[in-house]
Amino acid sequence: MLRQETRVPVWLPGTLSVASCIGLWVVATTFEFVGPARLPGPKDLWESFEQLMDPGYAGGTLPQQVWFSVRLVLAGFAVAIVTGVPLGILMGMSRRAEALINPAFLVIRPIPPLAWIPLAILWFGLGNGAKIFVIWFGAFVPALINTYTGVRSVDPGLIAAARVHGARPWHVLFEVVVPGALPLIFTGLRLALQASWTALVAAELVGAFYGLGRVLMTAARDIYPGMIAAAMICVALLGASMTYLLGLAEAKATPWRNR
Amino acid sequence: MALATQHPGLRWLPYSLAGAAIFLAVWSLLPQAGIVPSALLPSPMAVGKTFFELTQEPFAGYTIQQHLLSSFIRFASGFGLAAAIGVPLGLLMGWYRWLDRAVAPIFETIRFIAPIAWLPFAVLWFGTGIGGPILIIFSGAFPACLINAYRGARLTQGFLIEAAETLGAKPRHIITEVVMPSALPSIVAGLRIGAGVGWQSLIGAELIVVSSGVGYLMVQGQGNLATEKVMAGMVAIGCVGVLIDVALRAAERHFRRFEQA
Amino acid sequence: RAQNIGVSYQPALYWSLPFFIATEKGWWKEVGLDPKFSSFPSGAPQVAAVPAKSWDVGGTGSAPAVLGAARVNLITIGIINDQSSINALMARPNEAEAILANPTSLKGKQILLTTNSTGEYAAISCLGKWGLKPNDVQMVNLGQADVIAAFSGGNGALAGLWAPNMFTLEKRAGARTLCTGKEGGVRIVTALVARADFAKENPKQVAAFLAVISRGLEWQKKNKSEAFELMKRWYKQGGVELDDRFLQQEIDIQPNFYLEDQLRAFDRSKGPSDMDQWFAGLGAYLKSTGTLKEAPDTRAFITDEYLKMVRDDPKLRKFAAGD
Amino acid sequence: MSSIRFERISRTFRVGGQLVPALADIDLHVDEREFVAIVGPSGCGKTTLLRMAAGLDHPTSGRVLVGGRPVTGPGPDRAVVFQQFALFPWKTIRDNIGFGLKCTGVSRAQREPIVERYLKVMGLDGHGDAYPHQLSGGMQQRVALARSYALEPEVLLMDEPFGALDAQTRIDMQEELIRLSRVHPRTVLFITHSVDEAVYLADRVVAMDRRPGRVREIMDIAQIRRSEKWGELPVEEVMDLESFNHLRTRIWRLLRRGDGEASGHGVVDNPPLRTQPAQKTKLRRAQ
Amino acid sequence: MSSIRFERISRTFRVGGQLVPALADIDLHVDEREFVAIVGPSGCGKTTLLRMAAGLDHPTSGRVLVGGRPVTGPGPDRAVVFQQFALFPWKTIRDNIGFGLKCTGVSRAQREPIVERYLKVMGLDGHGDAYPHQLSGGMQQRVALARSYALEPEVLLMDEPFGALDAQTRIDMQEELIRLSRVHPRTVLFITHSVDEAVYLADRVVAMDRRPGRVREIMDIAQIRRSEKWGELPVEEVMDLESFNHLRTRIWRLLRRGDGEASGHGVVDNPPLRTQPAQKTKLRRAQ
Ligand SMILES: Nc1ncnc2c1ncn2[C@@H]1O[C@H](COP(=O)(O)OP(=O)(O)OP(=O)(O)O)[C@@H](O)[C@H]1O
Ligand SMILES: Nc1ncnc2c1ncn2[C@@H]1O[C@H](COP(=O)(O)OP(=O)(O)OP(=O)(O)O)[C@@H](O)[C@H]1O
Ligand SMILES: [Mg+2]
Ligand SMILES: [Mg+2]
Repeated sequence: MLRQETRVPVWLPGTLSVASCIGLWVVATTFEFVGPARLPGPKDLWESFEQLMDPGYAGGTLPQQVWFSVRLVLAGFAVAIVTGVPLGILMGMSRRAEALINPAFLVIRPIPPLAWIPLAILWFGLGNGAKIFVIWFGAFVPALINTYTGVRSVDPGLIAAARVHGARPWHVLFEVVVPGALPLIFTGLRLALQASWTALVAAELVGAFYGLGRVLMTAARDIYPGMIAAAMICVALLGASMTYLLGLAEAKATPWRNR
Repeated sequence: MALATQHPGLRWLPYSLAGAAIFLAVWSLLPQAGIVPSALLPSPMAVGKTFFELTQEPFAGYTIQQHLLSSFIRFASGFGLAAAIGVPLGLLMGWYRWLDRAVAPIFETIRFIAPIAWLPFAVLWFGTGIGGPILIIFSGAFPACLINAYRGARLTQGFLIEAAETLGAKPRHIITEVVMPSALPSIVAGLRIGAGVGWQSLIGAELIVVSSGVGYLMVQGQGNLATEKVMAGMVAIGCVGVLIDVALRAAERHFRRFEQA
Repeated sequence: RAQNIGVSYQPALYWSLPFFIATEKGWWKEVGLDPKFSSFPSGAPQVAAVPAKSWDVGGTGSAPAVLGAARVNLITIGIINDQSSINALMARPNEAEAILANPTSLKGKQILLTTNSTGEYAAISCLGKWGLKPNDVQMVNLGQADVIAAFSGGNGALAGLWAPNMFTLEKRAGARTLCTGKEGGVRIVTALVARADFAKENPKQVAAFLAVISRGLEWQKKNKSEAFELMKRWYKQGGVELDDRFLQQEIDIQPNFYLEDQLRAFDRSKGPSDMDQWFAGLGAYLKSTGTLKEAPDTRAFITDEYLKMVRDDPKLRKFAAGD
Repeated sequence: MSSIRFERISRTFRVGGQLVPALADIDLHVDEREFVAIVGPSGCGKTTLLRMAAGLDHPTSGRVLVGGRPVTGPGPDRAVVFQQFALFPWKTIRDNIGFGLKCTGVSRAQREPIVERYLKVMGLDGHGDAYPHQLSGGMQQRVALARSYALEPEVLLMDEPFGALDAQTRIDMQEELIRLSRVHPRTVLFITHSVDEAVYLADRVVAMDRRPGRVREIMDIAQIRRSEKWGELPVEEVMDLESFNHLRTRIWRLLRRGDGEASGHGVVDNPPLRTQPAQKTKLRRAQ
Repeated sequence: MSSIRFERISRTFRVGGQLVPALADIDLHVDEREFVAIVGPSGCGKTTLLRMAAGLDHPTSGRVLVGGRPVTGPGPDRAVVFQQFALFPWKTIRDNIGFGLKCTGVSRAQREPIVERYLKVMGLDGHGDAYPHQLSGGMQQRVALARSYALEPEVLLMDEPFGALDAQTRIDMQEELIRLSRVHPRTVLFITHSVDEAVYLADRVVAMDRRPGRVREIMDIAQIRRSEKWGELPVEEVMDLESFNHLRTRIWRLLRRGDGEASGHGVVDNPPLRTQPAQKTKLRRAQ
């Protein structure tokens, strides 16, 4: 923090801004400054949620849709961790590996998840594999890059210290490099989590039976603003709460950074 | 974002070349060995040839350069807006605690909404205007611009700020002459990530109004199962993405010349 | 002085060919219109762009026309052609016979199609013909392009496609058409639509628009070979590359509605018109999928008011007839 | 017009919910144009005291007056020189020196001659367009001094300004400072860990105690330094003087005794709280 | 079995395409159980020399022998204590101290009593489960010492180990080191910027020159320190001894003269190259 604390309670500005946004929305929609066809009002939103709970929408009820999406996101995110982090460590530790992998990585990296869908369908069919692949692709890149940066930023003094105390390469890796890179790895994981959620919509374009992405796309095709907003709110809240959980995991995994 | 920043030097060039060769070889072998039908994964040669043809002959109304140009204009507007709002807002949030607390709860939830998820509202709000694509690209690029400017501002060395204060600096001096230059590396990193994501959101943006753009080219190519056209589009997107990144890195080097020995 | 009008369509489709012809021939100006075109990849964004007043009149599928009536106050003012035969269920060549011989074998299988579309409407009708209910199979929702990719990749038992995608699949994968909407007993037409408020304020322009499209249809009938060449150009511009054989097939199985056909279809003098029945069927389908809570009253949004204006205005009528 | 008065200053910090007294009941004044050095164990509140004079921190009770007026915030009348130099890495030497002037609204044209003069005074001519990282530590600290001097402040506050320099450069800078204070005498509050440095530079040396920070003793050196003309001798000659060594050892004893009393025996500095220099504390606050 | 020999060592660095000699023709040996301190201006190659003994760097020509065998890489027989402590922030004090033992394959059960012993020896009992950032600088440096001592190395290499500590803590640590070397005598190569420290601790003090780094003079103190029993007196008493002050001033003169000769006059250290402590150079290299 740069500025000195003021006497304003911590929660106040956030509450005020959220409240004023909601207030603005309620006013704008109830007095129809913005038509219901363009921005759903509170009532539309409530009805959409009701419909989503019972009888359901786009092939399933809210719990089904959420459960399906969360599973996909977690699977894609997990695969991104187990591939991106080790590869990032490898590239960070070995110039040779970096030079070898970089060209392919550079070309593939800017390709949008959406563009992978046809290939994903081809390689993994219409099952969850293709969806997980699309999510993985979005999450893999930040996981790898941040791990790489983290490894590269480990204080060489600490590596030297480990070596003069008799550390073998695997000691250096597991006792120095990995813990040293851990804070940045977690930064990467946060970004990867966000990427997983944002890739979800694209992933569920691959013939999903359930899922919030499917709800969103169906609602878009049905021109159903209330439902679109409902799905967006669900995705946003789920994403934010999973990030919160990740923060707890980070605190657990890096106890030395807690005060 | 250091991967491409590194100058591995000539020493590592052979490895990079080998890496590129392996990549191309695997790509060519997959369709040739029949592991993947070439209708769905054309060889690099076929893609290259198609790419070249697309530069000569219009497809879906325009040549690929023209598609790229109209995509780029959309991208530049959306990304420009994201940078113009995100960077100053991020810096101010880093400086003013109350602003941070006011914006954070909204921002921290909204950023999980995928750029293409905004597509329905983009159409409802802006119709066929350029506003739609801008909204989508903006929503892709904005979080990175904001977060990095914010992080950079927050990591400004406290003693530099205090030094400025004791030299008579007002808040505006501190923000423009201390916090911003100090956050610059982080800001540029954010711009690079933001540009990447914004550019990736392009296809989504071009699902709205069909008339031009690489995204449109790809959608049309996909509709005809002309996979080599889709992949030529991907290559074009990839190349422009890399070029944007290179340009931003050059800008970064320019602004950080004070660090070079 | 030419009047501004926003015209929307979907590119590279047979039904939107008249829009292209009219522009090529410079007919818009002749009726005093200065069109601003916007084109959309599908009906949903096209309808969604209405509240932003992005366009005033245009052509679209019948599902978006009904949806647009329910959601954004679109009215249907005319029709272009009959698409019942180009919404089809397709199978792999080696499996087609077996499925036809024993349709119940489809139970539990996957059908790849774009849900909430005329394609699904046609598919359901075909299933009905075979004695199957929608719930007997698994409908996998994919975009048309993804249906092609997935089906070629060995996914699904059947693919629900419309033209020209069905021909693309036929050309690429040798797929066979098993059943079309027509065989399933439903009528699917493309609609000419207008924003209700725009039509109310500018009836003359809406009528002029109808006249232009009608003239395009007439002209196609009279200049078959030239129309064929224009169609090829129109498809190529939209990035669709098909053999002449498929193009000809499209022309053959999609009969156009000329002015008098349209008037007949909209005629309510002997009770509900054909259009009322066709769109009521679609409305019921959209209700069954949960897209609409209530099917919109066809009488409220299908109107032949503007068609009659064309018929009753000698100048426009002459223009529409291409004379 | 530029004396510094600390009047019954106390400062308590809240650390993890607990109130920890950092300074208790400090009464101290620095006369106009006097050079006062403060020495004391780490964590005794030296930096906190100086920050209060700078207006960067505020007492829990008591008040700080500079030139007779209470301090309300930082200002260019009281220049601070920090241990870490605190130069702006993205500004050239010239722009670093001119920064304070720019902030106080001096036009570019008026700034230039002032900056040039201080470049010369500090032996930095020819380096005006370099960036800080291109200079050695000693030169960087000279830039920081020039930046403060360019504002012609009445009061200079220096917090271990030479702590980050190597021994030789440090001595050079000490001589430089002596020279400068002959040319431009100022009111100086100088914090150091080095007893040698304090004795060599100051008119008065304040020795502090910790937990909570208090003034233990104040030693007046002005007399001796003037009579023996320390200011005109090179450092190592002064260091060889008996009077110097005597004073130095006296302060040493004082400080060690104080510590011994506080913690019981020789091995000190055992608190679980970190007592590192304050900039680390500040970084922590910045996170 | 644990002497250190530098035989005609030269070391050249390639800096931006140019070859820069850092060390030229160094001949130096440290006998078994001898304590040798090296002083010299910043950048004279002290750290480079020590890194070679540690096996972290290699001479361009010449060779380094430890215990008669050429050095090929780092090893637990030569423990290094760094200025920045180089503790692992993610390990508790206990795990930091036990790190070397763990790496050399000592089982957890066998490690525990050793770690406990060094916690006690270093006055760290009760802090075993803390993380480094929770300790003061002096305590952190004691942990670093314990980590090295726990390996019971024959040779200790220390690169400005107390440079980051405040003056008091530094003195405490010096006394601690003297005490430890009475209990466990070791071969020690000790780098410092403080002449006082070098004279107080070492049997021999090596003064170096820079550009390129050379040995200027070696001073043998062992005799005096043994006859006057420095090892048994508190620091400030030693500092008051005439012999001490004499030696100290002599080395001071030597170093300053050396530098004066190199740069021409009093104001030194003006090169455009940075001459900050080597750890900064290393950080820069690491980026
Ligand atoms: N912002 C703060 N929050 C909590 N405690 C603080 C803060 N600033 C200082 N302290 C505490 O106040 C005491 C005095 O700190 P200060 O930095 O003034 O000491 P110092 O004498 O300058 O020490 P050093 O010689 O190490 O620089 C210390 O115990 C420190 O931990
Ligand atoms: N890896 C390297 N690459 C290039 N130059 C180097 C490298 N390491 C050291 N040098 C140079 O070699 C010289 C000696 O460096 P070294 O760090 O050994 O000095 P030092 O005596 O330890 O200095 P200090 O007292 O500041 O720590 C310096 O000029 C330094 O810049
Ligand atoms: Mg301090
Ligand atoms: Mg060194």
